[in-house]
Amino acid sequence: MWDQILQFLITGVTVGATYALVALGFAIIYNASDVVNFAQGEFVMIGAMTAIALSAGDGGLPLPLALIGAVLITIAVGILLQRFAIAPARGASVVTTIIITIGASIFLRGVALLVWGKDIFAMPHFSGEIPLHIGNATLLPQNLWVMGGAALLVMGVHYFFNHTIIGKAILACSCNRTAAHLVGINVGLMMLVAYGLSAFLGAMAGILVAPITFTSYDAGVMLGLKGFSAAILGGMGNPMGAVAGGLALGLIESLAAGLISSGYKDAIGFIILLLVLFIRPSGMFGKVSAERV
Amino acid sequence: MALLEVKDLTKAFGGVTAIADLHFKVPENKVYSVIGPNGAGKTTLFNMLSGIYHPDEGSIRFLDQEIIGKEPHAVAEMGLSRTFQNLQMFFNMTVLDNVLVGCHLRTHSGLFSAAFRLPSVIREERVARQWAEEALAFCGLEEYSRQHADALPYGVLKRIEIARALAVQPKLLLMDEPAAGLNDTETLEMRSLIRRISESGITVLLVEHNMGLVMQVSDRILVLDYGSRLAEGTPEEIQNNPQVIEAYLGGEVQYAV
Amino acid sequence: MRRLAGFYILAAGVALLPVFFPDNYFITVVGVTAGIHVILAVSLNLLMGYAGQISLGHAAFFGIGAYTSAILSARYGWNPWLAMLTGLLLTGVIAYFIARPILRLKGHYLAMATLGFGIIINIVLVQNGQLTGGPDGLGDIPSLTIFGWEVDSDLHWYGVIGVAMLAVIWLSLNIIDSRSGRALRALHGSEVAAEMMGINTTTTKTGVFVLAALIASFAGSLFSHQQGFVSPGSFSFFFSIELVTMVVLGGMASTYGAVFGAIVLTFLPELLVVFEDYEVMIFGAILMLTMIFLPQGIFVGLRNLAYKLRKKNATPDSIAGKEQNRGTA
Amino acid sequence: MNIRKTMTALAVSTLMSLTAAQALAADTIKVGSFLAVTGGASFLGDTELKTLQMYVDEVNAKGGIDGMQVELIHYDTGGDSKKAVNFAKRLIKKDQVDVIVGGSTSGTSMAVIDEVESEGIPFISLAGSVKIVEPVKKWVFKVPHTDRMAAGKIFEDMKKRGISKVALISGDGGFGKSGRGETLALAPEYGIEIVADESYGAKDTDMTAQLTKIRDTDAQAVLNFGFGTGPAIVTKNVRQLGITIPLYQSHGVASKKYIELAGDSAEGVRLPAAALLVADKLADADPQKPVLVAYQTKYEAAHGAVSTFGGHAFDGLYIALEAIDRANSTDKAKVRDEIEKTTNFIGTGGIFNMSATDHLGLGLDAFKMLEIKNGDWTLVE
Amino acid sequence: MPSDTPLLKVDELSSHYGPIQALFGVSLEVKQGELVAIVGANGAGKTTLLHTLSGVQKASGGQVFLDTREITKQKPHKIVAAGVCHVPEGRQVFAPLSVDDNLRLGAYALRKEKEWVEQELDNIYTLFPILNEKSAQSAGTLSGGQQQMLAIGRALLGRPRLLLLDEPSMGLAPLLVEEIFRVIQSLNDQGVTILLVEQNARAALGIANRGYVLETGKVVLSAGADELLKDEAVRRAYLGY
Repeated sequence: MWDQILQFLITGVTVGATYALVALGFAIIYNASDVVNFAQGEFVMIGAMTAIALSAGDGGLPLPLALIGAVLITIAVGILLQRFAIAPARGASVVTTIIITIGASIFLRGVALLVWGKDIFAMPHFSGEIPLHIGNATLLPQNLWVMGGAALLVMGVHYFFNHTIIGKAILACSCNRTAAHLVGINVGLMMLVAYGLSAFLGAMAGILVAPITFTSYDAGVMLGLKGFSAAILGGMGNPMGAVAGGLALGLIESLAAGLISSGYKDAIGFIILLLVLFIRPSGMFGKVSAERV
Repeated sequence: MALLEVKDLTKAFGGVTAIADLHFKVPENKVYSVIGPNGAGKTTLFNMLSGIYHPDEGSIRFLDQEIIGKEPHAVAEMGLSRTFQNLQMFFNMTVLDNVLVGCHLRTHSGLFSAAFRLPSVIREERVARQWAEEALAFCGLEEYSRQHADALPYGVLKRIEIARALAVQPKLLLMDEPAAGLNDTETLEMRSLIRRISESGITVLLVEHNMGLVMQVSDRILVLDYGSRLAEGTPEEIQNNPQVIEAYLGGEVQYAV
Repeated sequence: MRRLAGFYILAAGVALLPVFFPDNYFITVVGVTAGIHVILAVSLNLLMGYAGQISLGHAAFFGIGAYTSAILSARYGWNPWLAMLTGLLLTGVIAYFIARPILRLKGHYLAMATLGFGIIINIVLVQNGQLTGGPDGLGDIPSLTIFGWEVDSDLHWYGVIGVAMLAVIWLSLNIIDSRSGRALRALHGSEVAAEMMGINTTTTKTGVFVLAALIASFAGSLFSHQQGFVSPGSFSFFFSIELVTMVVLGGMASTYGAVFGAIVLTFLPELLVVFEDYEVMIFGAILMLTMIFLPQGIFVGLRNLAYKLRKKNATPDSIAGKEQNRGTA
Repeated sequence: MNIRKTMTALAVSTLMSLTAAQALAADTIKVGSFLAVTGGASFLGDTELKTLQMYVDEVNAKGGIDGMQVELIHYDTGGDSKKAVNFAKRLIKKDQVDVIVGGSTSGTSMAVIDEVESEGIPFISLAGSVKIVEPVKKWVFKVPHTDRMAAGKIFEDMKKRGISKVALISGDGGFGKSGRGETLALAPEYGIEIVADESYGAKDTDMTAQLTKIRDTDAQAVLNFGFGTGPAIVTKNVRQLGITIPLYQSHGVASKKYIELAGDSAEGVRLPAAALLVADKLADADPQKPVLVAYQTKYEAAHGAVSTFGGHAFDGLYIALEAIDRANSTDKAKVRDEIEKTTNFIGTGGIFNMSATDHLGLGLDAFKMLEIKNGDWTLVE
Repeated sequence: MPSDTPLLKVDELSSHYGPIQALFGVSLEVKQGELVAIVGANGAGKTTLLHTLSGVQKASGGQVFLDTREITKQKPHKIVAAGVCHVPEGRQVFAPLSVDDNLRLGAYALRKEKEWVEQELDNIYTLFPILNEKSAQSAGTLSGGQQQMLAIGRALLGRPRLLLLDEPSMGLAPLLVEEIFRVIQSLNDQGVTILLVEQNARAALGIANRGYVLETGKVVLSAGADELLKDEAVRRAYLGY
């Protein structure tokens, strides 16, 4: 029984780490620009797909180079998205921006479909596939890559926002745009940085999990949805809350699949999410905002 | 008789006291003004009177009934209406529709009868429209009735908010800075409008920065400073109260009037 | 009669099209789908466009109606009308109970909660195979019979859906231009001000949520009996998002905008089929570009533009859309 | 499709959209198709469409059927049954096709049955579920092996290996659910006990939770019904968890892609599949061999590794075209009758013998039991 | 001491807030080293004027010159980099960030000049010892007066040639108002050119060289501070006699 639970926890943390990275991407963009970027899942897909495409075949790049290339391309996509789809629509209503980002996600999926077709692709594991044992529970080296990579990235993001002037400048934009302008921060540039950072996290998530989960042109849809759920669960606008939300969602799903019903595990995840929202309308760690009249 | 009676009212936001131990009475059929420097807690007070915020302590009795704990729509139903410092127009509607919303409590047709547009609905619409047009006429807004709210000048919007609040047929009307942002002519119009409202038998509770207006229309004035009562009295008393002058015009009293 | 002028033009169009094209695929087949989409979009627009409560789970109510009709009439041999009525009841009850907690949420949290609700319902449809037929769906759903006349051809269905659609549009136009409709729009414009006018925003929101759900359920039942087959894929969250897109693309807070959006988004994929692999990309691009350049939606955006051209200085950009022809009844 | 063709098609469809029925071209045979070319089941629809296009071109290059050219009209359903119904109507009413070969998924196939039955048009489905032809519907046929046959074939093999306790895990999609249903229904007949019944979502990325539960049962084998990435992840997770009992997959993974994705973990996995996958390993005397090798060669020259799904499209197309040939007409009733009379048709899926009571015409022997060894299919004797 | 060269010259500036015109051709000048006050009642357009000067709000007509360089259409961060630093109405500190971070963000445009920033930071901490004491706390926890000091300090770290101050006394206790005004005065004495917008006309004109009276988006009066203080028009605008 405890072995089982340990296994569920390992699974939950791995899946949750992926969700956490996607959720973190959501939170960063939301914080910086009040936009929920429904194309966040597509960053994950593009990261994984370009990494595979760049490394594939005889003329392909060595894996590390391919990964760097993939990350750079994804960041470029994120920046282009901000520049040409989000920035022109500044001031639009919540629903309008939702539809724009949904349109962007469909568009990116369509492009991926044209470029890579409908095939499912696999990526080699970074360091072999020999399972490691913890008691009766097992995990793959790649699970450690996912967990460790996610942990490093989260810490990196934390450092970026707490200890660098650019990171603080983005935070300043998100808490008071006018004041940010007034202290001389180039707010437009900061938006690009935020989208680039978010795309970077998406690409990293895609690259880390692709060896385990495979990838295809439509792999971003479900991850985007789960990441959004996680960000909401943790409380939109609180990056570390989003990370916690991601881990929580991964664990809930894994434990629900193992202990209750695998068919209803997603439903259970969403029911818990709804219950959390009913009790705390702004998520687990979200700020309760007082409405000004 | 006091229409509204506030006792021991206290409200703090995250440790900062916005209103402290406040008490006052608003007599019926009078214009009662609340003044005070920016940040003195006037809007917070209004929000508590209208049920939007709940105070930490104290009581608010309107028509001898406790307001605290009631939701704003229930407070409105008791006969209290208000306007807002930052316009709260329904910008997605025409002027007439805005004021028609004010007739909500005086009409009764439900979703079902409205969906099928039963004769009773058509009749009620006609009557409500008449009321709304009366309220618009009262505020001198007949010409704007068909226009969309988002296309109108600020001063007009301010008056539409008043017409909308009047359509509720309130016993007490709270006006939150009706003259803010108005030019001289508009302020004059506002003054006469407030007088007309008062003459029509509605008690007015006014928050305003424009002292000229306040002094001219008020029967009594309450001065707030840091959420507490600084002074209360007739306009003359207030104008000559040294504490008020200092609170208002700043520390250097050598220019005192 | 100016109030309903647009409606009469629309009704005439709906009535005349099959006279000229009695057996045209785009009229009697896609037209029927478009009609159902119009009903759904108009109902969602009441909730989203007018009352300002975003819902990414509207397909769930469509599905509850469709499946109740399907299960009761196909599996248990109920009269389709009775099945439809039961579907409405069930939807009403569910909508009523989730409305209060869900509508306390705002913005993206509300979007997430409705989306989650939609997904939960979809999972239930997929997992309860004995009852719902699971992901492969449920077939042999009987058609509707109206006073002994069986609705058994595309043209007949065109008539039935056309009438239902017009009825829903009519109801929506009536509601919007009434005390209740103004209450809806008011709470969108400013919730505090609406409260101060004596509108109980909580019950008003609940009311419109339930109403929108009921109309969606009605559309679901019609869909179910018209198709003769239902499967969970037709009620997925993708479809919910498609519905939101219809409302937004046409123009929020305009019944005609919703009608327009539904029709465009039903026909667009039919026309994009020829682009094959490019279809997905083109669709995404159209969606994005429309919202960037006409953030108020195509219908409302173009109408406002037309206003502007007609009288130079009137009607600057509106915050929400505007419904024209709001004259006296 | 090249640009010019696309532009023409667009122009035509816009122009024709509001005019009444298109003029009938008497000298063409119109084959209609609706396939899940995009979406979750695209790996079915994609290869099916490529096969149909390839062979329609070939038939036309050889002079057509009875001098008539064959025209293929196809639509992408994305796996959505709602779209399938409308496209079926579009094929029948607007395009006025003579026969429909399509329906990649069971859901989309089931959805159009009402329509084809009431309109009276021969429809050959390319989907798996046995419910499509059972009970027999007048106008509906299908060519792929059923999930019931797959379950039967697997149970046969299990019995030979002395396995009686099986842990089932299946995908949440139509294929997995339907396979699960047939497995559960058929197990008692073979004296097999299902000791676990787990499932996973189509886009799930990790099934270790479900498999951990399975590991702690006394199952002697794991059976997975599903398609897409799911089965490959299941295969990898099984190995990761150190589960050593045999793993069976369904015919849903019958493409090289599965081996490629699952890699070494796929070693020893067994699955029932059409002979197409092992065409080169068949005995030369096998009547199917020439057909299979020809299809494989042609397909792989153009598009890469074959899967059995494309083969179903081949079978469906030729059964339809041969029936039209035999009927000497495109009269729908006559074509239907001829399809029903299909005997000894050697296809990629097996040798078809249809009848008034059997609109599939394949027996269990049409399935081969395969095992993956050294990254390739091998026949289990 | 004030010199004769205008550091800031505003010429016929107009601005719209949505459909509402807020400024109607405002013209004014601030000379090098001057402390100029703009007084006027609520809603007169004072804040809009400052926002338009610092580029946050778009001008719909007219021109703004810093020295002789036109800055009317410049992006806000360029204007800040040119030396116009703005202390906004209501402080608008970055509430979740620490006091120290807030100050450092004030030097965002000068972040490369590390030494200067550290030195200026020390100066600010000496000027406002309370900020030093609370440097690690989040700005949102400060009292109103401390936030005002923070906002001024933040603007000073932008190395202002022209400091725009918007209602520094708003919501502050009289003692604090006095202190803030003392600080403003001493900044000006140290040579910082200041444009001060205030509702508290007495305090503002008490320390200013010159003043402008703004009413409904127009300059209605401009004169030396002492004259304005005695002018009936000013008093009427505020007290309504």
